Amino acid sequence: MSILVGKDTRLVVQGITGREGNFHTQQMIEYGTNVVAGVTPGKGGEWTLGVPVFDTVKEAVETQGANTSIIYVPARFAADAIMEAADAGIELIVCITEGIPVLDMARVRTFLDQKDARLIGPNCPGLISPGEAKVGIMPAHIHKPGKVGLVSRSGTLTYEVVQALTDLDLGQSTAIGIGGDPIIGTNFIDVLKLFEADPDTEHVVLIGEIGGTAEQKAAEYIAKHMSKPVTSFIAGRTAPPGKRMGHAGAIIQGGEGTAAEKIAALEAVGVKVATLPTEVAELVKASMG
Amino acid sequence: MSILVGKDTRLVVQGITGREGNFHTQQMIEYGTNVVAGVTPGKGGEWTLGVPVFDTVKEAVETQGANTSIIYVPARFAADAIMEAADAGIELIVCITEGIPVLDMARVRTFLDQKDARLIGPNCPGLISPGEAKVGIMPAHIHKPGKVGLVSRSGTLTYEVVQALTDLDLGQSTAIGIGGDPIIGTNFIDVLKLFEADPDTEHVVLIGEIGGTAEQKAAEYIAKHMSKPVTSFIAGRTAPPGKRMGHAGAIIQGGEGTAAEKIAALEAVGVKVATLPTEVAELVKASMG
Amino acid sequence: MKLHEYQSKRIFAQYGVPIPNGEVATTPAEAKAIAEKLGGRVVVKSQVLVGGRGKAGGVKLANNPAEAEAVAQKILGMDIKGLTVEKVLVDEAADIKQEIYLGIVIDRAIHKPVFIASSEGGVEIEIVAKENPDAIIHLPIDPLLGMQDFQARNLAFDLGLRGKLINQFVKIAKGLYQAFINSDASLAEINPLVVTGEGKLLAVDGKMLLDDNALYRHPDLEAMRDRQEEDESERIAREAGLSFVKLDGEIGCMVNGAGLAMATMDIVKHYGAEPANFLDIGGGAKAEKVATALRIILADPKVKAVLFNIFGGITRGDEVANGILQALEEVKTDIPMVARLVGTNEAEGRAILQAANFPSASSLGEAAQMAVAMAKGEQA
Amino acid sequence: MKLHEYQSKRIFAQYGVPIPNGEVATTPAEAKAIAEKLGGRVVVKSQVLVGGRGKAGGVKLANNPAEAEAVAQKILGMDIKGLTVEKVLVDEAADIKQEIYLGIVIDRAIHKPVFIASSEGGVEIEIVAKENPDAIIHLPIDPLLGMQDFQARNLAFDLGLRGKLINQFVKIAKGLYQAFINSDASLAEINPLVVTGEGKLLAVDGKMLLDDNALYRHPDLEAMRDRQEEDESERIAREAGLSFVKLDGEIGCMVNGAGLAMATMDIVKHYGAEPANFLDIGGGAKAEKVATALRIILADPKVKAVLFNIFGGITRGDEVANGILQALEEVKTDIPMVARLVGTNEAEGRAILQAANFPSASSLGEAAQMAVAMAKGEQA
Repeated sequence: MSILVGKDTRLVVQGITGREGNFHTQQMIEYGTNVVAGVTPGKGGEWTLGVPVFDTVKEAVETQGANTSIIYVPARFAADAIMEAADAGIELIVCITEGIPVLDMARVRTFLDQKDARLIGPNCPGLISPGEAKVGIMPAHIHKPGKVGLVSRSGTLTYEVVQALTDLDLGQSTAIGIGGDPIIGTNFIDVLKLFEADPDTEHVVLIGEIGGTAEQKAAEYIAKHMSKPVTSFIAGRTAPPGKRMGHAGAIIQGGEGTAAEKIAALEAVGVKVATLPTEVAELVKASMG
Repeated sequence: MSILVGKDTRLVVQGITGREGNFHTQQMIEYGTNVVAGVTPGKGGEWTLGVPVFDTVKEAVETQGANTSIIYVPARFAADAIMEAADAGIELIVCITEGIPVLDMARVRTFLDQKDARLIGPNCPGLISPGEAKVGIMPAHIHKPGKVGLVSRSGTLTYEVVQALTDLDLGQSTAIGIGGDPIIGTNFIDVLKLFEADPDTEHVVLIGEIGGTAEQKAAEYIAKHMSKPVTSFIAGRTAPPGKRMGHAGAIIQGGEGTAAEKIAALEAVGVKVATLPTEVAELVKASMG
Repeated sequence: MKLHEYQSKRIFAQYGVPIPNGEVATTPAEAKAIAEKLGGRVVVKSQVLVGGRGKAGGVKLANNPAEAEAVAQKILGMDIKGLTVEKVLVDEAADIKQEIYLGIVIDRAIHKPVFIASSEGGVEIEIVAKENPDAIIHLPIDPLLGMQDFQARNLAFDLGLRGKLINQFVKIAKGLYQAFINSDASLAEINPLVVTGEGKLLAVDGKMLLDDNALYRHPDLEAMRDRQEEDESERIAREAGLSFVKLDGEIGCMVNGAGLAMATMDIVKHYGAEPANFLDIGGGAKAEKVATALRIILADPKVKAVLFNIFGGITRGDEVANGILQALEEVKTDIPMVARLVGTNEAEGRAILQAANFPSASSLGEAAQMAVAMAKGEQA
Repeated sequence: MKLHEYQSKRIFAQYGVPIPNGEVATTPAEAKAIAEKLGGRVVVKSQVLVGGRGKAGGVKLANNPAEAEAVAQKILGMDIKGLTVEKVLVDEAADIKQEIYLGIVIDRAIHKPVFIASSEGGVEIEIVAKENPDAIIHLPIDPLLGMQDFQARNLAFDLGLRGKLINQFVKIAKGLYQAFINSDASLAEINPLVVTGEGKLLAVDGKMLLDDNALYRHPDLEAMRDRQEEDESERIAREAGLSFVKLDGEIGCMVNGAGLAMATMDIVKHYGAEPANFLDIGGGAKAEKVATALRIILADPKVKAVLFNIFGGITRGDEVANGILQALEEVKTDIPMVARLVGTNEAEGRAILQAANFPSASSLGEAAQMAVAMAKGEQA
């Protein structure tokens, strides 16, 4: 079992004929994801990797019944691509693209408030329900099916933790990277809620980093609403203030958003916070017995 | 009994210190409307007509519990005034102001879609529940309490019909002018729905005019959803095409929006359509027995 | 307010919409000079503010400057539906492969601007709407979000455009939308938007209607107003803040409120005469405004009687009564008149009229019948 | 990207925000000349891209041109938190009656721009937030609707402004919002916005941070970039598309992914050393980019060992391995290094490194410990 993506996923790839988009489409198909369509304006009618290409997401939805979209288009076209997907009736939109201007995302998120679509990302690795579907760019082989739900602001750091879990034979229900930007579509709390409700997730791992207050808000939510145990890791204990650490969202501003305050907030509500990424797996193992 | 305004109305007047606003506030108070506050930015702390004046609608709501607003500010400030009222939590906003640019209203209506406020108007005479409350500019003395619900795109034409009803001893539950502009807050169907649900309205009068297709849509609604009898009058049978007849919404364009097609649509669903305004009252009288 | 074709297209061009090279001429010699400058075939188009100029012979092709001069000679001064052609637009003739309709209006029901588009351009969209409604595409735009690229692309594909035309179309549709919004238009239309032999999109004809209520923030557009657009009396009325439309009948009408003014016209007709005008003096009119309104009505030689119908709300009966008497002092006239005053301050108003021996009626029906009788000379 | 005070204020002024008369000087003589032109009392303000310049003595009043020259002499060349003052802004001194804070940031949680305002201006807003949180007003703005007049009025009244200051404030708040939006800012701040003795509002100090991701559409703003803003190595990294932050330690780090890069820094610290930098080579980095990254790391003389940590997703292990070897051919170095490659094409990557006798580790923990040991000279 899983959340958000699985056997019912009918995926359309926006930007399927681009280099990255095409490479990862192939990887997703190999993993068993049901890729039903691609979109590249102007290339409608072509085929790639056995997948029909359309000019618009609307056609992909109408013709192929796509319900999930993954976006690989360049940053300056990504906001438009997200809105196109939502407007076409796509239910789950996963935006991999990095570097979208934050005010574009402010407009997109306000637009999405009026729609039924859920956005994951942008600037994220996507999500995977091991053994069911992969909608993202993560290396598939490190995952295995299981009962740990994982949610993270990071990409490769997530892989690190997944690898550690799998090494200890702890499989994952779904692993989600929600993205490292200041404005993202789905936040920690949204995902915690889904994991709490998912009967096949028994333990949740939350991977945070400096910047903003998303981890502190997650801690409040965990205290009030989570019955399942949560284990965490927070990156950036050595990050200096005022400098953006790669992710547009990872910046300590006005003394706010430090790793220390996030760790304190999580530990205060009973979340075990690991010192090293690999330690996360050990803590989960100990908790699950 | 009545709809929308009545004994529970707690009215704030936006533009209370202007000439029109002040004159009609006095009239409304004399009628017995519960005017709890006025707003004129910069005049907060003053009093007029025994009513406290505030700088912002927010203060009027917080301090005086205003739930209804009437707007008399000039056209170029009216869109902002409507949004201010909605943002402050006002439930019913009545905008008397005439001459608001239509794109301003397009933005305001889209803004209101996200709010819980209902707008009546703009470019309307307001509404009155005889014997309970008057929130508008209509001459009060022509009305009397009763069981006819009246909805109209016009102002003075409504008075004409109300006078005729009262002359035949047919009182009104509530009489509403929804306004003559292309974009208005509350349309015929919204009001028909309320009258249909109001136990004390027995007969509905709908006064339309040339331009747009609101009367045709009302006819469709009447056929499907109205159990109460409806009588109508449509102004503009002699209006030429392509000319705006005063109201920004009253223009026959591309051959569409003529009185003839509106009358035909209404008659087709069993609505009696009067030839003269006074005839409306006679038809209602005949119907109510 | 209506704009001419050349004005509309120039506005569109400011927003990146490609239009044919061309200039406006007021004499045949100018038309010839423009055609010489442009070279090649040109089209000479009458600039009048009514539809159907093509059928009326107001649009002609010319193969060379001499022909352009000859054609302009014919068109300039021509009468089209009562308007005299004073200007022609001389445009490079386009090599037309396909004609598209692209317009924006306000959709009242959904309270948003909506694109209307059809691959069957070049004819009136109302005709397409009647004969082949499926050929018309509707695309509403959220006025807060504005038009997005994907919407323009969807529209382009739905219109059957492909290849390099897509990006051209996206630019044109977004430009047209911005022109519509920034001009506070109630209509912005390109018809036809053509695909040329060279595979380019070109706005060959254009039309804009502007929202009168928003002109206060567009003095540059207001300055484009053509006196052709309105009757002299309509212009005076507009400048006085009166809503006035000139009609052909014999009963002058002065009413407060647009709906009641229309109903008054209808009643005049009902009792066997024709209204000479629509006239709404608006809410809260003062004596001076009433006097101006009366002067406008009496300036029409066809008017045989005047009917005043005032149902006071904002407007006060005494103000109107004083306005009537004041106007009659200035404009000496023998035209018979009748007034019906009710509502706010009706008693005061009636008393003023009675003191001046001005005929009045108690109901609208009675007043209309009196006016019709007066016009027929049955009463004075 | 950070803007200087004078740059920020000039942008605000373009949007109708009143700012003091003033100009920038790079020499004491220029400062004197500006003070002469302005007349009266001036304030001489160091333009450096760090906070706390006031406390550091970088802002001084001058009563006359001679004093302005003397003060500029002191400030120019001054070191403030490691940055040398190269420019001063000479502004007319304002007659300050009240100081207000007015800023706009992006609120991540509600994903909208939000005004932060306080009647306790003139100090850092973080301090007000800590000591008197009730004195801070938050006003979110719908980015689709934009800022409305009523919102600006509500803010003005909440700040305790009255009378003629209201309309001035509405204009300033709307101007600041427009500057924020049109510049793609992540912060726009006026602190203090002062009420002068003449009853005028004046933006005495200003600050803007711009969204690096949006600079591609603002070449005019990009051109304002000051080399002071970033370390030379940071500039080279940015131009190469690398995310790099210079730190003070001895272990150079090259990682793919920002979160993993931070975690790698943390692990280096955990094992007893300090990271020399944050460096994210991004997704899908090619050999050439890896080589540039390595050159940047090795240019830091403090670096005693280099740790590569690559968890391939988009990025491929073989590309990274080739990049490392390619860079080492160009940059001959004795600095010891260790690589940890996993994920996409990890086998190929490891084989390439092994063939070149490049040390590698199988886990991040092991790699970090090896790097720390190398830096301490315990291994080579």
